[in-house]
Amino acid sequence: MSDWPLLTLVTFLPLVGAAFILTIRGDEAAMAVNARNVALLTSLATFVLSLALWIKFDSTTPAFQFVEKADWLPALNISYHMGIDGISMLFVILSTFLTPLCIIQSAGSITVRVKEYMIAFLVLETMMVGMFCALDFVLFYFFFEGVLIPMFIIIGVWGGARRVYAAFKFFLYTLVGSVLMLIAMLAMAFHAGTFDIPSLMAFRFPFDLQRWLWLAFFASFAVKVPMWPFHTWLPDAHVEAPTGGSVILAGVLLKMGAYGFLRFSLPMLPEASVFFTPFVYTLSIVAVIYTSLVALAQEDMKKLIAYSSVAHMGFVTIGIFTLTPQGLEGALFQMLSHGVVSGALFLCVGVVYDRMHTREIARYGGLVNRMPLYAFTFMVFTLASVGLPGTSGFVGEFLVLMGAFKVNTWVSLLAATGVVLGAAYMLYLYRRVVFGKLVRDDLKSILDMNTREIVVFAPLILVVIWMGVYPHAVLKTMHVSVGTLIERHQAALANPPVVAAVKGESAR
Amino acid sequence: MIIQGLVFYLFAALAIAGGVLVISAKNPVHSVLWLIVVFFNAAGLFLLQGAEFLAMVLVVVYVGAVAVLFLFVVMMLDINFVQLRQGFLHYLPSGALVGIVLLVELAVVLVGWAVSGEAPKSLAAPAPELAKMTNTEALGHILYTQYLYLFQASGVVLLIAMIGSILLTLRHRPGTRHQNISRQVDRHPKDTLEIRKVPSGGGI
Amino acid sequence: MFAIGLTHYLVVAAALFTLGVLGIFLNRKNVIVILMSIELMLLAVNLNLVAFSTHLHDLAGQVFSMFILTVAAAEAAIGLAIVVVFFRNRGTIAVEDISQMKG
Amino acid sequence: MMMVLAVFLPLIGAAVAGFFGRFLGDKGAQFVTCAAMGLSAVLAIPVFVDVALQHHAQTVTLFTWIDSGDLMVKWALKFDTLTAVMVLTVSLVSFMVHVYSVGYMHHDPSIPRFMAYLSLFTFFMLMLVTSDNLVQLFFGWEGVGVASYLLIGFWYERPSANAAAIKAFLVNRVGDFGFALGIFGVYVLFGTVHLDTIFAAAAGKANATLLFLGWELPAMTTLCLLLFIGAMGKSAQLGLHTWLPDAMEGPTPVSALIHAATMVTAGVFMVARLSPLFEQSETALMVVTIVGATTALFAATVGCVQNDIKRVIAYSTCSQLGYMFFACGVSAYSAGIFHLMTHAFFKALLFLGAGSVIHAMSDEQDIRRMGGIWKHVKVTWILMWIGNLALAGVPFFAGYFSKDLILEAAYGANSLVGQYSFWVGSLVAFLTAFYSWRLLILTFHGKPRADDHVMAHVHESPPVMIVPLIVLAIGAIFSGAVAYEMFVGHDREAFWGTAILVLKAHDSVEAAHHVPQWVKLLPVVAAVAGIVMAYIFYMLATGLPKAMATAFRPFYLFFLNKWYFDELYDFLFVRPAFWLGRGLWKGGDGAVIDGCGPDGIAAITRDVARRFGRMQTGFVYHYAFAMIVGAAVFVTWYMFNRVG
Amino acid sequence: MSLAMSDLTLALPELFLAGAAMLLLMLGVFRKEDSARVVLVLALLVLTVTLVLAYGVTPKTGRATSFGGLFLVDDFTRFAKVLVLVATAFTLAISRTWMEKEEIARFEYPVLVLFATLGMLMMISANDLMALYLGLETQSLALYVMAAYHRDNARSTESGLKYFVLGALASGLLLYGASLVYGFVGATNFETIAKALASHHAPQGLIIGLAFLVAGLAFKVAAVPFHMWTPDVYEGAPTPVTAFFAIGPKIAAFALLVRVLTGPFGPMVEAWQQLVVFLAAASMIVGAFAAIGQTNIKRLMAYSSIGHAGYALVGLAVGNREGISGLLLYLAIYLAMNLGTFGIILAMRVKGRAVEGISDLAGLARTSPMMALMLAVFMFSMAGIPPLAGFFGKLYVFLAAVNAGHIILALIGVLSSAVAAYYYLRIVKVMYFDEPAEALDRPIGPTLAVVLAGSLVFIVFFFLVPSPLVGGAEHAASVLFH
Repeated sequence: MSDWPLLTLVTFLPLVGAAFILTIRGDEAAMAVNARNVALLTSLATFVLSLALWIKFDSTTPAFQFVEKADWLPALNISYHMGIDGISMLFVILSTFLTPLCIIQSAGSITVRVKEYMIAFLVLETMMVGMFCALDFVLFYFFFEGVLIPMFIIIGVWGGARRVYAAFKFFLYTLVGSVLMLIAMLAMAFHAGTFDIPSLMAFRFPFDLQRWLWLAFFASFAVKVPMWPFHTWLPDAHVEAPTGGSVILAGVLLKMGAYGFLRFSLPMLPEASVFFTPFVYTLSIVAVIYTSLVALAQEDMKKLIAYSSVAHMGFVTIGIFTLTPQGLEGALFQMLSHGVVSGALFLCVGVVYDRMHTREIARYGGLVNRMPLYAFTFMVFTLASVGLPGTSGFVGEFLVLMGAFKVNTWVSLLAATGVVLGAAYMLYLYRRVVFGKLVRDDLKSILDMNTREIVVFAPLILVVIWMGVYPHAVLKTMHVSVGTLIERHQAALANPPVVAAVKGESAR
Repeated sequence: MIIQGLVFYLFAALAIAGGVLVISAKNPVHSVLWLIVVFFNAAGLFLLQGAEFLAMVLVVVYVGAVAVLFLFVVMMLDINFVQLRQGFLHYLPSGALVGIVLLVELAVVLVGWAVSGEAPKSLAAPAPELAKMTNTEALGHILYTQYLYLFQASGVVLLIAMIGSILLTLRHRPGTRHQNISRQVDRHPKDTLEIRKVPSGGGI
Repeated sequence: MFAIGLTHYLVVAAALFTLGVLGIFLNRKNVIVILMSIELMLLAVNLNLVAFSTHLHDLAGQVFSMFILTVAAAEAAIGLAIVVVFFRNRGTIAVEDISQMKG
Repeated sequence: MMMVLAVFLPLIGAAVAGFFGRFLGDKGAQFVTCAAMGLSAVLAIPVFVDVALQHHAQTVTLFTWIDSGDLMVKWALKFDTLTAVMVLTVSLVSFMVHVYSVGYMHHDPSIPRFMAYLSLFTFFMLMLVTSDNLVQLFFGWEGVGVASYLLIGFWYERPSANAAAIKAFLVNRVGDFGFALGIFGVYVLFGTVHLDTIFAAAAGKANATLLFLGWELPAMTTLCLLLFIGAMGKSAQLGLHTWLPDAMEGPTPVSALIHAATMVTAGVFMVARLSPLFEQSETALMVVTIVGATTALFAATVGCVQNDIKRVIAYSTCSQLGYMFFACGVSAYSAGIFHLMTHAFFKALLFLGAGSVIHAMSDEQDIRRMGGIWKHVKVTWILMWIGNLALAGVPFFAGYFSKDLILEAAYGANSLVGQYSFWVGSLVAFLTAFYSWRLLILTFHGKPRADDHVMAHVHESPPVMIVPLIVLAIGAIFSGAVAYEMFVGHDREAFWGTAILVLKAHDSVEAAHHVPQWVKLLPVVAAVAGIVMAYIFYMLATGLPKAMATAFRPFYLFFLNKWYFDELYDFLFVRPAFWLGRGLWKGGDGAVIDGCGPDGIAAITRDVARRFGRMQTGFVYHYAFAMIVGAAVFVTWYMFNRVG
Repeated sequence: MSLAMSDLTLALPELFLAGAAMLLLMLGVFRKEDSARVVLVLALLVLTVTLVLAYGVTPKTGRATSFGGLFLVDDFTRFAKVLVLVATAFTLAISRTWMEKEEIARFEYPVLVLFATLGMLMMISANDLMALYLGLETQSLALYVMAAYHRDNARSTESGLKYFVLGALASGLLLYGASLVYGFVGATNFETIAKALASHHAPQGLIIGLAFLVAGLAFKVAAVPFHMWTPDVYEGAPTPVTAFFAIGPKIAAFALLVRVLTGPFGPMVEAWQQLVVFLAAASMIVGAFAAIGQTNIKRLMAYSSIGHAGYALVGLAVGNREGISGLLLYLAIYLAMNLGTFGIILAMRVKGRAVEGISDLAGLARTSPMMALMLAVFMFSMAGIPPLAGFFGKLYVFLAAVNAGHIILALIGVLSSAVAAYYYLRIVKVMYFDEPAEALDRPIGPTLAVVLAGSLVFIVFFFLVPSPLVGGAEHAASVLFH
């Protein structure tokens, strides 16, 4: 097993499953069942395989592990270069973890064109995993953009009433951002003579170039995160996407932007990152407070959670740019936690949506009377979202704020108000949906969670608690990588780049 | 020299005047006729420069064939000429502006003519002395040797033009009668002829 | 003034060329006039080529010019054929009527 | 092991009752949780003996929780005297409440859930008091907040209960906000959140400064004040107190356990726990004193005019917490903790007694519709008397010892704020006695004001409710006298050991033993005066209260409306938040960001597309014109830009 | 100057093609029944043989001329010819069914295609302004006729007329430019021109001549502002003809443009670069925006091809080896994408009637999922979304642009590609999100299916083994800069 190209397997196994599903023929119902089963098996196998990554992961070295390298476009120094370190490893797991859950969940909500749905999901999984593993810039971009296609289809085909608007907004918004990144990427390759990410990390760009490159990266990542004021695609996309789509969108896709900051902006453009830090802080704090307030006023469950995602990701961006171990690790942890928690919250919405076909908060109330299990589940994730100590939501937020406090107390103070507001909108939501008298007639016959839903939620609850009580297991995989990142960053700041950077030895 | 100059100006003036009238005549038939005038004068200009063969070709091919073809089509299509002039003046200012700009620029550039580099020394087909060979002969010499490829290619162009014109315009009218020689020849008397004995006085 | 040089010919050619160009877009009514304008442009090119040819003592220009004449004739034939089929379909050859497709 | 069990048994009980409640049934869940809690309480006794009496302070480290950079937080149970006192009090009171709940909640449809919540709460509370670092303290802190939220909103069908629950959680969050910032500050200053390490380094940092919000501030003061904001939130001090009265929406055992005996005292515990920090900042201590004293006065004034039996007691709690705080503020931490403990007993007793009354009165809570029921509920009546006697500080009841000592310490602190709090405290003692007897008289004495139907139903509570009350009553009577020497008397230094640090200069407890005699007498006199006045108002001249209310109408309304805090907050925070949220959503996101961003650009794009479409007119001459112009532009360009 | 055998060998593909075309013409004329089908199949055969010949003709020295320097063969021409022949063969192959169903299948069509192809090959191999012109006209005249091929259809004849008028105008501009170049350099041969320019300062008249020349050629590649014929002609011409127009001639014209600008005018790179930058930027922008409002899919494809021309021109604007190889790669990928897309458009029939509206695709994902999937892939590829081939085309040209410092051009490019993505997505949206309209006719026929599958495989799996094509393009480009 040790010599297997494990990353390639994990990345492309879903694609194999998708290809297999493509060949399934038969009548509509049988096809749906078969497609679902194949997709589930594939994604579970992928998850198991990805766990092997964690087990075999060596958390004592900052180097990339499970590295695979092969020529791809040798003339341009573009190679198929895969590898993971402490920063990316857990995102791979997160992606492979959420996908099977979404597939299980879909059995209740996706009834038309199941085959296509499964294919789209598996392709999506490949793209997500690949993106976190890519160590070549072009390869990264390849996966980063590739995500758009299945997601566009998922939102557009299985989405809600305004799905077309949402799908287009999502696609074009992110596309505009990422094409700017493409240019920056090409410019970097021009200067450094390589697309190889580890090599680029070691390369020093002149400061004024760094600033432009940083802004171009920012355009892409800020949209993806999303940071205020580039966030408006998110509520639309979330609201219109089918449950599984929302889960992946919130769970993994949003992380791509933050991951990009971590993987590219910080190590490759250290001076520019410092230069723009106040800017990022400002936007993030606005995001935290602004979107929290907006969330408070929402009337649609998914929209509320979508806005909360923006706020939570605001913490992530703050954490990343604190450049302290606490901030960075907190941001990473918050990303993972948010991936699980917001994903789970969307699943919670999905549970009632499947039954009532509305997400309007006012249409609910008093669900706890008929659905105690659901109420419990929802409560767990609400509390995790609120950042209750002992759940995963706390650790990230706490570390981020701590890191921020080290650097700038204003940032910490203002961001901390988001914690208060976060409690307000989440509990307000919970109260309106779950608590109260059950007055609506159509709710009186609503059923509690079935076995399938319990199967979906049980692992999520366990993970949320486990990450809250024993975050060390997660944090320890990051320490070395984050520590090295910070060290290198400080070293880079200490030695400003030569103004006329010598052009790298490119093969051109 | 002066005569040559005067002739040039005559030809040039007529050519340009003709050109103006081609595009501004109310009646397309007149346009075609003015076009013929232009061609004649251009042929004159060719002659002035010693390109006698081209001058001939211009008159024979253009005036003799192309212009007539135009005339033929104009007549055939039988267009109502009455309202054809509207709109010309309406667009004249902007058109004239562009035209004048273009003309002035070209003139400015052309007046400053100078051959680049050593080009004259490396001519592909230096013109022989007129004394040795006439223009037509000289052209003939190189046309079928040095420019054989192009000569053949122009043949293909003409072939395409033929195919195209036929393809587009040839119509088999179902009502028309054609002579079918092979059928005529193949016809056997017994297919069409029946010999009957006619009893006299009885009729058929 | 009377010493006729290359530039004289070139300017005449330029004038004819410009007239041809103008003819193409000033004419709103008859496509055939446009075809004639094109002939004017090609004629101007030929004038240019012949003038250069004479001036450079190089026959290539005249050869070029001849091919242009050939092709122009072929072009005229095709053009007129197309005009004819268009007329058959639409009963008009007014330039303004050639505008079914737009946007 | 014993210590770990003592802390984690309630969690196990909660988990079993919560997850398997539907299999265990009501009785099963009650049994499991009570058993676990009882065992925990039993274990707490040897722990107390071992740690507090035999001075075997120790820390049990479980496993790493959060580590990042040089931050290291472990799950650990720290046991010293302070902890042991808290563990004992908490587990004991909690056990009593558990038992009481069996009776009180017997007709509720979701008993397992209730029991699970109670146990869960106790677990969090125990984690809070045993934490050896600030983050775990925060864990317990927020955990009890959540448990409190769940319990206040236990009757989820009542909108008011839900609102109160959210309010409690949010107001606490505001406090926690400060607390969290305080923790960050401590970490930045000391590089650790481990309590012992911090305490060891605290003295050295007395003059350190901290860059906070752009200002260079004295570190200790800043941190202590930030942390104190947390304490204010949890302990319902003035400004952040608004949630406590509303929290009475929860079932009465909850009020007794959480909102009287344990959780609300967490703030006091925290200040005492962090005494080595607070001791380093005169300013912080001063603020603590003033806030505590003012709260005591505020709550007492409001308590005098409330009509809901539980709300009166709630304000009383608030007021008593004020006592504890200003005790801490004058460095009499041990006195504060002492009062905390005695208060836990008598206040739990009062709440549970009130519950018993409510139970008897068919869920009536308004004291204006009670009266004259003492004959029917004699045991409850007696127990309530005991509770009130203790609360009012009538000699030889538990409250007397602790409260008197606090006032003496305040006087003995010999500072301006000390004097302030002494006089305010004495006034409050008067008010306390007044509203206590107002409550007592209106509830039990006089003529029955309830309708016949209710009166016919009035009955004594079952033994399962009475027995815990009796246990608590014993505590309310004797705990003061028994613990006096240990807590604040001559044995106190040996008893507390290193758990509480008091600088020699601040030793007000010592000073309290040397105050003039009138100082010692004043509180008792005030209490008796209060009782007498209440007797006059509500037994003799029953028209007087109404006349007073009319005469001092502005004051009356001011007190009745709780100094208009709720209205103020509603106006300042709640409504603007919703208004802003809606505005930012529709205006900010909808109009501005989408309007100028995606939607705007899309509209512009479509417009440009339309223009391009219009340019494609379909006319050949336009196309030709474009080409010619293009060519002309090229030519012109090269005419004026010579290149090559 | 005698004709050597080697001259003929180098031009073997062209000679064979010309001869075969004439033979097929004869065959068509003399064979009465089903001549159309027979000629078409034979024409495919001819194209295949020509392809083999074109691929096989490799001058030993890497570059050789014949016919007195008029005709040039090197690796660049080989690459371009292969592309053109592949494009022609496939577009011809997929046109049969359509033509037959519309009852306009005639033997002249394949013959015209062959002649047009001949013209393209001549363009590609041109090494002289005259050869350029004749090649161009050979191609153009055939194309004019093809556009008006459906002669009973008003739209078809209108498109033919427009194409003709504007094409003639473009020829006029080109010729005028050529005459100026001849006059100012004194030669028409590319190598001679290059030599003359390399050693001497270019006179202004030459630059003006170049401007006219570029204008004429820009018309052929449909670059803005010489693009305006494209939408109308694409819409009006019979669909197979549109498919043909969109691919082969465009590639040939690009090859010619590249040859002219890098060959004879290579020394004047600074001069023409400005023009090409303008053309590229304008094309990308117009191509992106103007397509947005379209409802006819052929018209949309016209604007799309304008946009793609812009991207390819970016490669040319860079003007170095890297840029040109990007351009060639782009063209190859463009070929596959357009072939596939037009394959689908050709298959768009409802109850036997050809339809062209984008709305006719509504719900295609449900009525014929495979077709929808293919078209979706083609659309995403055109939008330049990885992992599809279209992304690599863009990557290469933009990489070249950035490396050469044309950041602004690259920015315009990526932003306009984002705008363009909108209308590509719209098609996906119509197919996948909308309620099904009337189902398209099935089956689509084996030829079409094979061609579509081929394009799909190419586009989807290009990323797996990009090297052969990329290497080929780089090699082809490298011979231009030796």
